[in-house]
Amino acid sequence: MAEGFVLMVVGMSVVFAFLGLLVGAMNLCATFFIRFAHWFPEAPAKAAQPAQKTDDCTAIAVAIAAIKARIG
Amino acid sequence: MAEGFVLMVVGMSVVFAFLGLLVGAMNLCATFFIRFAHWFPEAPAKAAQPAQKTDDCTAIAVAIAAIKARIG
Amino acid sequence: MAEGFVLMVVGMSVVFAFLGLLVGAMNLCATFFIRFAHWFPEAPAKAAQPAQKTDDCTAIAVAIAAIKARIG
Amino acid sequence: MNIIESFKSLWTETGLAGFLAAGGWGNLVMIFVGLVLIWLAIKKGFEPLLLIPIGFGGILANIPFAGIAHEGGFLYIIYHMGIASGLFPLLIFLGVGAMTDFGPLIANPKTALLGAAAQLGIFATLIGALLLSKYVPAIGFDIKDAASIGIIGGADGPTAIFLASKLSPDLLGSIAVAAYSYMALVPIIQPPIMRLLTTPEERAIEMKQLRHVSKAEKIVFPIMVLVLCILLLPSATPLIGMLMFGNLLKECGVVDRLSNTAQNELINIVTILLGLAVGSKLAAEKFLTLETLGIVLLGLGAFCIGTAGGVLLAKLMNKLCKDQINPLIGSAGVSAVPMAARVSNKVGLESNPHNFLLMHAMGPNVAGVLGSAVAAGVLLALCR
Amino acid sequence: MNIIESFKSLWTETGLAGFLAAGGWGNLVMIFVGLVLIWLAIKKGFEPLLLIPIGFGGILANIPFAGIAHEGGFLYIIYHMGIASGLFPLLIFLGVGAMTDFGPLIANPKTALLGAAAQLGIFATLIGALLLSKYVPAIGFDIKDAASIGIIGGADGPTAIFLASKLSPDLLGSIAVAAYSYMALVPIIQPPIMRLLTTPEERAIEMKQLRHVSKAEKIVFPIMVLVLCILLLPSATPLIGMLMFGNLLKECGVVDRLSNTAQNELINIVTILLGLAVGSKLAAEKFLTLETLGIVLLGLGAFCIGTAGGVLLAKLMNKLCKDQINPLIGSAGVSAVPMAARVSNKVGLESNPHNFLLMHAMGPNVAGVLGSAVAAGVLLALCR
Amino acid sequence: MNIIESFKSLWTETGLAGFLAAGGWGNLVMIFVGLVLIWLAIKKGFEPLLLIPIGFGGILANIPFAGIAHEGGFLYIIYHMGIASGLFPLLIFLGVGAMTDFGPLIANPKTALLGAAAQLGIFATLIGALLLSKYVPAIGFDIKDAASIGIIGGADGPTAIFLASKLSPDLLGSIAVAAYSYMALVPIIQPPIMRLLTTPEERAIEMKQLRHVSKAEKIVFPIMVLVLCILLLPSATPLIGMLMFGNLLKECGVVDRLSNTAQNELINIVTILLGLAVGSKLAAEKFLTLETLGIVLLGLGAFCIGTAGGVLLAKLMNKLCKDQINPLIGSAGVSAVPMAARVSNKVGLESNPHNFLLMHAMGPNVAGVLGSAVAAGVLLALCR
Ligand code: NA
Ligand code: NA
Ligand code: NA
Repeated sequence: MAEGFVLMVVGMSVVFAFLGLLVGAMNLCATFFIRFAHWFPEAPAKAAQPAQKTDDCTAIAVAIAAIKARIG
Repeated sequence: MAEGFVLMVVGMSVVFAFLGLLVGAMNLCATFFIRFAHWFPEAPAKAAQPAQKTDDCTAIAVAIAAIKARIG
Repeated sequence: MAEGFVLMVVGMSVVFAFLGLLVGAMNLCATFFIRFAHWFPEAPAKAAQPAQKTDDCTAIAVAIAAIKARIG
Repeated sequence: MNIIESFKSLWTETGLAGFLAAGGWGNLVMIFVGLVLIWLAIKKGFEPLLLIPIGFGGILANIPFAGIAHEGGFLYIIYHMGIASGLFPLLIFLGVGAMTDFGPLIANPKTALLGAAAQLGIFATLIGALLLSKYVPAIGFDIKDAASIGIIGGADGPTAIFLASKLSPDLLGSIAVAAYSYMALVPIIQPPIMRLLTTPEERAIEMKQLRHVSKAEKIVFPIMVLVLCILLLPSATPLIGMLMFGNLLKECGVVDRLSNTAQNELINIVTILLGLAVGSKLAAEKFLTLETLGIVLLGLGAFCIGTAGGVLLAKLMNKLCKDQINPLIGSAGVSAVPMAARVSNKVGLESNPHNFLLMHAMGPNVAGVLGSAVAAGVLLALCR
Repeated sequence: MNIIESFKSLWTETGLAGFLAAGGWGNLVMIFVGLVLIWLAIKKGFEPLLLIPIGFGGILANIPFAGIAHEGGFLYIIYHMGIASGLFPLLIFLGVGAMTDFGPLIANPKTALLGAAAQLGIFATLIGALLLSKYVPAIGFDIKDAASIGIIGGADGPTAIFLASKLSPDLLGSIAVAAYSYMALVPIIQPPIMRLLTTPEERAIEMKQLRHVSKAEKIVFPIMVLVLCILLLPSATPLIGMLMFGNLLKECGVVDRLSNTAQNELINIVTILLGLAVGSKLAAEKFLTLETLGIVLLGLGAFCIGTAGGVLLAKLMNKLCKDQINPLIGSAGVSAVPMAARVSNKVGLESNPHNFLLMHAMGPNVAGVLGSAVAAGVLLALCR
Repeated sequence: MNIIESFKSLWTETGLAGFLAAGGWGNLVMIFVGLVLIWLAIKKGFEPLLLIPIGFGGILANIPFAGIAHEGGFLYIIYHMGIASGLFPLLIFLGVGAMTDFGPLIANPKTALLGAAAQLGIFATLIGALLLSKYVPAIGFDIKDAASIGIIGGADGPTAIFLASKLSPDLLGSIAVAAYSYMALVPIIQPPIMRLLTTPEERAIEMKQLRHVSKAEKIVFPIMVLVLCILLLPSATPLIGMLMFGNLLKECGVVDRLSNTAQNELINIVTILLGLAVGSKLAAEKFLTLETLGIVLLGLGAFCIGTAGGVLLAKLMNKLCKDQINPLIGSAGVSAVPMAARVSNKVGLESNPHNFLLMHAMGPNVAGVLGSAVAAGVLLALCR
């Protein structure tokens, strides 16, 4: 019984502490990302893709060349 | 050897008993479902869906509202 | 240390032996398949398919018949 | 071996003989319970993805002489491989993470507090379970059992299964069934409480449009949550960690094949096996007791108190901040994603037909998942 | 460690050295057997989904010094995780259940009896195996072995693997290979028997159109079968239970994502692992014996007797009932879904080019799956 | 249990307290390493499919008090189920086999030798590791460790993980991270070496069009490779066997559903679990040592020497044969499929903008996979 109240106080405190800190962290994060939005052009994960894209273009070019060679 | 015949008699009896009873059960079931077909409009499992459908419509409406709000 | 050199000599020998023999085997194989290309009309795995195809045609025919029967 | 004896031996091992033997009626009743769960799932739409496997598992586990849930039986093996080890609920959380969009929470951080308040149901129910044990002689929940029952109020299946399998595996069956059933009943349980605790004016409050959340913020979010959890509460990191791993796979944009598999085939396979294994814990001697009735009542209380907690905190926040929150979204803090958020939206539309609360309610809704995982972490740390 | 010694040590562990060592020829022959199975699967279309993995597993298990099928080897691990435990065949049955439409059986219930009659092959072969043991000194099948061999006549892979892994794991490899090979040979084995036992008039019998089966009946069917199995024969409930669980997932219409996963990714993954693991039981010392030849001959007998049983019962039923059955659909009672039903259809078309028996034959065909699972349950209950 | 004590007990188990305790800084550093790996994967495109799970696993394994990688923790369970047993790398190889087209190698067999030469990096690095142990007091690699480090030069993840988990499980984390990182860095590491060792004329060599490879040859190829491996080196058959099994599933054309599952859902599920489990081996006390720095340096050397080996053999072959090979495709022999072949193509285009080497480089590229599996087999046979 007493244990139950202890768990409630401790538990709700930790839950509020966790999500409260998360609110703070999200606000900080939002401030940062809005302030420095120009550092993160939308679709930042695409950074690695152009390289691949060229490679794929190459691959297509290669394929076309190969087909031409086989036909011709 | 004798064991084999015992297994055959017992085994085939059980197999026929099982599938025989299943025939009976299926016939009963068919009688029931044909007699009370009006209780089971086709696609009975859809019962739960209209609710969802409304929700989805709501979701779409929300989405449209959101887009309008963001544009306007 | 000495063990390292032993492993290098033995390891590289085995790697070369394996891939060298594989080169030989591939050349033999190529000779065989080019020589007897007529035994292997392209898409040899399709051998089993015509049977299925007929069956599927049958299945379609059955289905059509069934539909006709149910409609008519 | 002769024919008569063989038939006799088969007869003594039929289900009929089993049901007629001492204690056999319990198995019969449990099979009926399994059928009812399947019927609720199919006809009433009660969380069918979970309750059909759980119900079927319950039937299989109660077949006399088959021993499917006893040592060597296949449900026993699945249970020990996947649930006793904690793997299945964690893999489900991985898939849930890969399906969850935390954008609405990131756009309106303070709604996270509603997801905290709604965890009140967990701890109040824990106290309730201890009270019940004290005053009802036939019920004897220890602190571990009470914690496992309380977690029903988290309204989150994998969290409840993870915690109960660690603290009170014998109650796992009834706890999981109660949790999923009440999650399905959220549209019936919550609205009266929401209406009772709010005025029509409050219910009509329109909230301002959520801001756009950038890709970068969404990628940083799971890392941030994990780091916070590591710093504060390591015992919650298996749950929070896998949830955030799944979310990172989704948001990072470079491993879509892993994210797609996590939220489709992997979660489906694990759901089938997890459901069957949870059902295998529906043993007659554990389920057909007054304790199960206690669990059912306490679980209902947990949902009600959690709902009230979320709504009341929203009203309090409206007193303290100038940025007004519609208190109806507070109820979504219990999690039960996305059902509870839909309920907020629906009740909101009754008061103001142009007031779409769905996206606003998703914030506390996903925060509630985090909240109950944190609560589970506290209980794991203190009740073991 | 020096160069010469290292080369020597490698040489003593080459496959070449292994094949030349005492008993090594057996491994060589088994690898050849594995290659033949793969060839049959690819070129002749013999159940490739199973025989390619089984053949490959057989090759891997017979590589000298690699120990892939011995303790610690990966096929050993897969075997014990999935087959010794019974999980893999049950998960295959789950997928099969999710792929099977029992509609044709429900529409014409009495065809279920044909699926019972065709199980005669199982028990006749069991007796044959005992006879062979008695009169051929080099062959010593005990009752468990005989039961496992008999189940080949069930013409159902997962059932055969499930039963043999429980009763005679050492024979599992040859039994599975025989079962799948004869299933592939159904179009060759069955027609002569069917023609021999029927008159052209019988073969031309047209059956009346199957009635429409409602969704509700299809949902109730798996539950009904399971309940019957619980009441009569708990030892068959793992097999029947998982089959019906899969079927319920399919028919209930509310968990399509689970049903789709069960009949696609899950069954594919399990098929790959099950095939390899079954192949790992193709050990030379067990396979290259007169007993394997016995199994092959007995398996052929099993298919023939099962076919005859189904056809003859159909003729008997025509004598007793006024509703005429084309006896060609009796042969489909051996299961081998859907191959045997196609064979019925094809032979029927020879006598009457407008007589499509396919759907009519699907009834006994799926009943045969139930029949052999029931037979396996009886054998499990009485031979353990 | 009282409130103050409970808070104290929770505080002593926070990550904060853990990091401040003796040795806790190591965990903190490892979590930072995990974050760096994730950042490299997301922002720099370093093998994200593997490095995100590995990085996340590393974070989870280093959370104080959570014990996720210790006995009973879920990463411990996954590690023992899938990596200690060898299953996960073999299942990845199955999927890789089902995705690989050996056509370019079959069309130009002699390029297989380039894939042999590039394995020089493995053995040179092994010697380097032994040298380092001899002359640097803080580093103590035994022969097994040296072999595991050498295999980084194989530029093939599953092979490296398979070998390291058998020979030096403690180094598995750093070896896998080094292997995948350098595979991602191939476009930066290889070109300077390739340019240094070749003249512009050599780089401009045009190779003649590859011949068409028939379906039958592609089906026979995996069988042929397996048979050769059985005859010569049984210790490599688990790896080569599963690779060829996957390839047979792909090429035979009759089991597309198995092949598709092997190269999609199965490999995705296993990749997630394998990555997490490998990450769980990033324990601070093993990783934050001078030995890890040694592994990083040696790994770089391995890639450089392997690249050089391939290029130099190509030049030698040009001296001996009349059919000229562009030596740039030699570097693709290290494997790192398909990155290294793309690098060959790109560097080739610099010297001759009409010279597409991609398909020609795929030959040594896939041969390199076989070569490093063979090298792993030799190391397994001689270092155990
Ligand atoms: Na919650
Ligand atoms: Na059968
Ligand atoms: Na390599």
